[in-house]
Amino acid sequence: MAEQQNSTVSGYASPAQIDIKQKGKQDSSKKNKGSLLQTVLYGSIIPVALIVLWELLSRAGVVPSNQLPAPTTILEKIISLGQDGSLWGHIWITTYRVFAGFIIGTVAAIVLGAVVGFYKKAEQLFDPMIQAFRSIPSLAWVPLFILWMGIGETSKVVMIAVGVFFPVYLNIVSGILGVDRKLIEVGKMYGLNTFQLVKRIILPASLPSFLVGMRSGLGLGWMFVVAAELMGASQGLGFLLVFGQNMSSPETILASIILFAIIGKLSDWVLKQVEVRSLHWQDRLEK
Amino acid sequence: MAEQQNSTVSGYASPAQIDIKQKGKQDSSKKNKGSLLQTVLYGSIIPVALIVLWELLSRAGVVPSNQLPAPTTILEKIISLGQDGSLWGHIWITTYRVFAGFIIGTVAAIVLGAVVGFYKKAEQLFDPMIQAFRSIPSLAWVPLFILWMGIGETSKVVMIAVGVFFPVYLNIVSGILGVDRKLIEVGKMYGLNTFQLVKRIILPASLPSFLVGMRSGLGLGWMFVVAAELMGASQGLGFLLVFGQNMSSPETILASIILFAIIGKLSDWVLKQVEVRSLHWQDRLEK
Amino acid sequence: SSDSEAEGKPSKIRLDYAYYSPTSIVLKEFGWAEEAFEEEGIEVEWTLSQGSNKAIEYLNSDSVDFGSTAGAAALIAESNDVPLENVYVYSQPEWTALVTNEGSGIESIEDLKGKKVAATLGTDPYIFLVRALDSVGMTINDIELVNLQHADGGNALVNGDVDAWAGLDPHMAKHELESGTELFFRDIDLNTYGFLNVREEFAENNPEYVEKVIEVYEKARKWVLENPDEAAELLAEEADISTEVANIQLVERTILDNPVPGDAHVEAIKAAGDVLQQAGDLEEDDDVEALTNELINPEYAESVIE
Amino acid sequence: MSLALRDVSRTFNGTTAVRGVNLEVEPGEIIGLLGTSGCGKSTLLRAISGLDSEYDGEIEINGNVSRQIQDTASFIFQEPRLLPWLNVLDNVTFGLTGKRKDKENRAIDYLESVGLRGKESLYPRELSGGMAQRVAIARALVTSPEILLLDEPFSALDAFTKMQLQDLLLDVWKKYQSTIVMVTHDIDEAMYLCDRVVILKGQPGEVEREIRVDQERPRDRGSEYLAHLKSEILECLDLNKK
Amino acid sequence: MSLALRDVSRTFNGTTAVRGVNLEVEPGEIIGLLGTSGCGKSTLLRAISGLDSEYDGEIEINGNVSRQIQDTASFIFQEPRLLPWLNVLDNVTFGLTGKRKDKENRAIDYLESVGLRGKESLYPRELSGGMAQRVAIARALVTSPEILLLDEPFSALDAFTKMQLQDLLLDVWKKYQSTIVMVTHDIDEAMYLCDRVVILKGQPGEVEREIRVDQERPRDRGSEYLAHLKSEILECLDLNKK
Ligand SMILES: Nc1ncnc2c1ncn2[C@@H]1O[C@H](COP(=O)(O)OP(=O)(O)OP(=O)(O)O)[C@@H](O)[C@H]1O
Ligand SMILES: Nc1ncnc2c1ncn2[C@@H]1O[C@H](COP(=O)(O)OP(=O)(O)OP(=O)(O)O)[C@@H](O)[C@H]1O
Ligand SMILES: [Mg+2]
Ligand SMILES: [Mg+2]
Repeated sequence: MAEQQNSTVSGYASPAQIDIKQKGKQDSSKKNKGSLLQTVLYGSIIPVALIVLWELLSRAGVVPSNQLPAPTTILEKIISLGQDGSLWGHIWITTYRVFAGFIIGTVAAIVLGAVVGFYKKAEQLFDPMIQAFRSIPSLAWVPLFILWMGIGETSKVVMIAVGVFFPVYLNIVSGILGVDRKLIEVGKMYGLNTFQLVKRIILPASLPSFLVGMRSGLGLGWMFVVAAELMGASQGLGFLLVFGQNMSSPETILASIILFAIIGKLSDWVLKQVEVRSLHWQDRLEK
Repeated sequence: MAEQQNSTVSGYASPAQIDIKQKGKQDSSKKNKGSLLQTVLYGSIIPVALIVLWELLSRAGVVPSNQLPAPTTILEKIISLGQDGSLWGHIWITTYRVFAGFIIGTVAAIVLGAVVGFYKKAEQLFDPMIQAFRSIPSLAWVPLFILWMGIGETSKVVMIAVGVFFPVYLNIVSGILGVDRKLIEVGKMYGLNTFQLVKRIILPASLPSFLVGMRSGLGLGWMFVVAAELMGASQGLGFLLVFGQNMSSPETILASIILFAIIGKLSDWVLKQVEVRSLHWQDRLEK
Repeated sequence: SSDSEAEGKPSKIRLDYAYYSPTSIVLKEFGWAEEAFEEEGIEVEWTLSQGSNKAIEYLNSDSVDFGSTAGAAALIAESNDVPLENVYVYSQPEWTALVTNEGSGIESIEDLKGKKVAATLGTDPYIFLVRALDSVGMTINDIELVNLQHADGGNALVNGDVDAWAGLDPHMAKHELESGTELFFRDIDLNTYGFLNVREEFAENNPEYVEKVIEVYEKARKWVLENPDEAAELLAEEADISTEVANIQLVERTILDNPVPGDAHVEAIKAAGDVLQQAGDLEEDDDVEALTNELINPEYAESVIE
Repeated sequence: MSLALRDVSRTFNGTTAVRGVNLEVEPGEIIGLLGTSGCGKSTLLRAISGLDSEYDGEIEINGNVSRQIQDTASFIFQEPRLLPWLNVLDNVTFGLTGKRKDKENRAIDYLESVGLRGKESLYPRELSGGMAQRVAIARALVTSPEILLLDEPFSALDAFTKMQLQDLLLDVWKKYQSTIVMVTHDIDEAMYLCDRVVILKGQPGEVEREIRVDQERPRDRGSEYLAHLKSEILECLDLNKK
Repeated sequence: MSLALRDVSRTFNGTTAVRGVNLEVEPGEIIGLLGTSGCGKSTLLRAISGLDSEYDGEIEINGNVSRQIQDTASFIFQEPRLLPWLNVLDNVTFGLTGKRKDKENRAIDYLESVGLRGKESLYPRELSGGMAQRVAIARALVTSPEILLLDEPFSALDAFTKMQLQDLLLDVWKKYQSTIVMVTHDIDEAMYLCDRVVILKGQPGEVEREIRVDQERPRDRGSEYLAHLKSEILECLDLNKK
């Protein structure tokens, strides 16, 4: 009997079957390409509409150009920055700082978050202080960081890491607390030690929360760039922004804002792809 | 037969039974009080140790007092602010702004998050732009907000709302996407319309994620206070911080940092209590 | 807003005050502006400017009618089409100088060659630094500029992160007193004055009220001249700085002699503009002279004061 | 309500789970679905309920072809699917509308019937497997549905409780004349409850046989006739595997 | 491995779920736990496994009293509890250590035995209820445990698959001489598999009776002796309710 059933079953995974599956995959990858284009298109509707409206208002003189220059003016500014070569320097150095800070902040948050999420004692010891630090504004850290770490790259990267740390930490702790007891018990039954339990059950199970934390953290990383680049930078998007403010130059301010938005969006898009890929197992409702 | 079993069952819920239950509750409330004290004690160990160390280092002259004054000096500063009455003004106005901004930001995030989490079209239209805005630093908004809303309370509150919005939004969307399809199907089977579905299934199911978002958002609210109070404030903790920086007064800077930490921690504690209370149903592992 | 009044009488006059403009502090403290406008039923609203760039933001966004800035900042704003006019000079301060640590071996501008110097790009100390370098034939490229906010620059100097600092009061005075830093190069003429600016629209609609504001400013200026110690006391209390610092800042390093915008100011601004243009902070095609002339409008002050 | 499936198939990512199912159900009839694990029984119920609309073929309910959710239908899923943030009572009242007091009274009646009176305030995580299943049963029955879709509703219950609940199901059926489609692995249960038993087989699952149980209710669980039918079904299930 | 429960009770928030259970299990014995829903069967298994350590009384395993997790034990829970982020194959290899290739080969053997060969790369959300349960069974058996705790392992399976898996369980038992404690609601199953059947009753649950099944394995499912025992058990369960 058993054999009979098995043969039915393995017929199910016959080469023909596999072909069908692969075809399915090709289809879906084709579909993905189509939908990527579509996604980009849809996503551009509102921004493009806003920009066109803004341009029109500017040209009609409704929005005074000294306050809010037209998009074309800002674009010119960005192009001129690109032509004198400084644009890439600003973008590169800031991206590098955010990236480095993001890595450091995330790793620190994983370690501390896992410990706090897992051990009651650790939670009681560390969590209250971390929560208190969480509401200190980035600008407040500036003088302290200069005092502790000087004005080199270290202080800038650490500043960004601080920004990244908190949301990642918060989401990890809450993700761990939210892991279904039932799954943890499975791990315990198979004799996993704490480290294995974290790695094989708790992290995957709290992955959705963790990934949101990372995306939130990355956003904060970009925000903390300004504070970071108040510490002795002469390049970078945050520098550009503050410089623009000191120089009362709205084009520069808006150019830096737009660069922040674009690069921030791109970096978030990368994380979102990671999210989509690593959460494919979730039993969620298709929209 | 059935009757027989029912009587066993109802014997189970007899007055005696109820007594036992209530006793159980009293016990646990007593336990709670004990553990609150314990929590506070444990949570104070590290901060107190750090402060003592800092005081000692300051007294020994290792830390330059003109850059990092001793804790006692800062305390004196806070007390003197308290005595001339301005302390309460600073605290009150900032708390009010954060609170108002928090409400506005959270409500906006719930509405937009629910729509985006639920409708694919809405996601495609709005999400990309929101994600792009997410990485614009608070300081960058300052000139634009002054331009659009002047320097009154509106612009300050809205600035804080912007800070609160993003993490709440991100967590809501991801929480909604992570809701188990199985539970949503239950709701659909009982003929719930979309609004009811959101209210009765999706919000409760994504509550853990939502609450982390709120806590993250509140933290960001406190951080955005500085940017908010750069817009023509003459009172508030963020004002105090910037004022201290402009006036080269490290006591004032550190006093404001410590006030941020304390009040931020308190406000977070409130949210954490809400979290504990509203997530008691979670089947999580007791630590 | 205040300009909507058809017959040119504003319902409200919005002034700023700033710790770098002691006159404005005195004016606000004694309530003379309120007094002067009360009988006409005009309200006075005060806004704190935490720096020149803030004052310009407020002016630009129609949040204040009068804003106090450094002269160079006003010029930069003018070049960016911010509709403002300089109508009064609230002080000739020596608020910036080049500072170094005691015993650092830096004694003259030439010694800065290759050294790390902190300054805030685009602000008066930065312009001062560039002009100082220029005066000995050096440029900004001969030093290593570290862009730091004023307060952070001072601390960085004391910590040894930088070798010199283009400082700003009150930070500079405070470090002088507390950390023993030294001002190794000072020149009051390379500072660009303190400008009281008015929004052009306000000036056009309410020229007589511009004059009235100048009148009350004059009253305050005279009071400060007569009572320098009390004024320092007042500033110390308001700005939460020590009396010594306030004294250095206000009594030793501020001249309140020449409130009417004139040739001296035009020259200083032009010189600053040229420097900014060389450093690339003003566009190539900006005509500094024209900008300066557009910016400075002595008529109101002249009619009030003489 | 009448129900008809016409050539219903369902394919997941290129793999067909169930193929060409035809079925006509009279109003008030009780249909049993039997079949090996994974042959598509749950998939069929989901298609009927409207939760899954990506099947091929047609499903007609009361003469209307539709792929919408059927809100006159109630579904007992294969897992209890209780809402973890609601206690037992609130889980049972979940599908009801109306005044709070009324809802609760109805719910308490049904909780009594499934033997869970006194457990109203427990949360799902405090329930045993069988208790959770009974809460799910109460939640589905309390809405007095016109169509009842049951996916192994009594699988986690002991023999005694199971019989009680089978009788409860028949009470509800009698009172509301519901049309019932139930998946079960318990052939005795199918014999005791159903008018017709549909046997699915294979992967993809196809209808192998339909067996009519022609006996008035209440039936005698030990009757000769049922025993005979049972052996027939067993044979059909097993022999086809051989 | 031998196993002994001495006066084990478990109380949740003041409500006693199970009381005063005494049980001695010889190495290699198969014990069946029967009882009404909610009488504490799962609670007992959790106590034995060490997952729950807050019971009163003592549990001795191989002569050691301990409240630790028993890692020589395997537990098939009442729900499948598959890890949703692992596919079928990885779920089965979850408890194994060693080289990847070896683990996979062992896992594939067991997947074959539970009739899921070819489904290795499916994710839990793509499985039917019975398939998920079979994956859980494979995951537990593949570790060749010395103690096996089974909580209604075959409840979601059709009669045919169920019999197959019962035989698989006996194979494993024979090969590794595992000590097995299983909860079941299927009396036939208990008769076919167990050396002793323990009947729990009441709320809080207490041991009502122990019935020894004295027949060599493999047993004949249709034997007179078993039928006789079954009616005895049925009587014990039902009459005690009357
Ligand atoms: N975590 C818990 N908190 C509170 N009560 C619990 C908890 N777990 C179980 N119980 C209670 O203990 C009793 C026994 O539960 P248990 O799960 O052991 O039942 P069972 O015999 O396995 O029943 P079933 O056959 O329905 O699975 C039940 O009344 C249940 O409500
Ligand atoms: N969401 C899905 N994605 C891919 N395959 C699926 C999905 N749902 C079900 N299947 C496949 O469809 C087939 C039938 O599943 P179904 O749940 O209908 O089985 P069933 O007859 O209810 O079995 P059981 O008695 O085990 O519950 C299975 O092979 C299963 O793997
Ligand atoms: Mg099924
Ligand atoms: Mg159980």
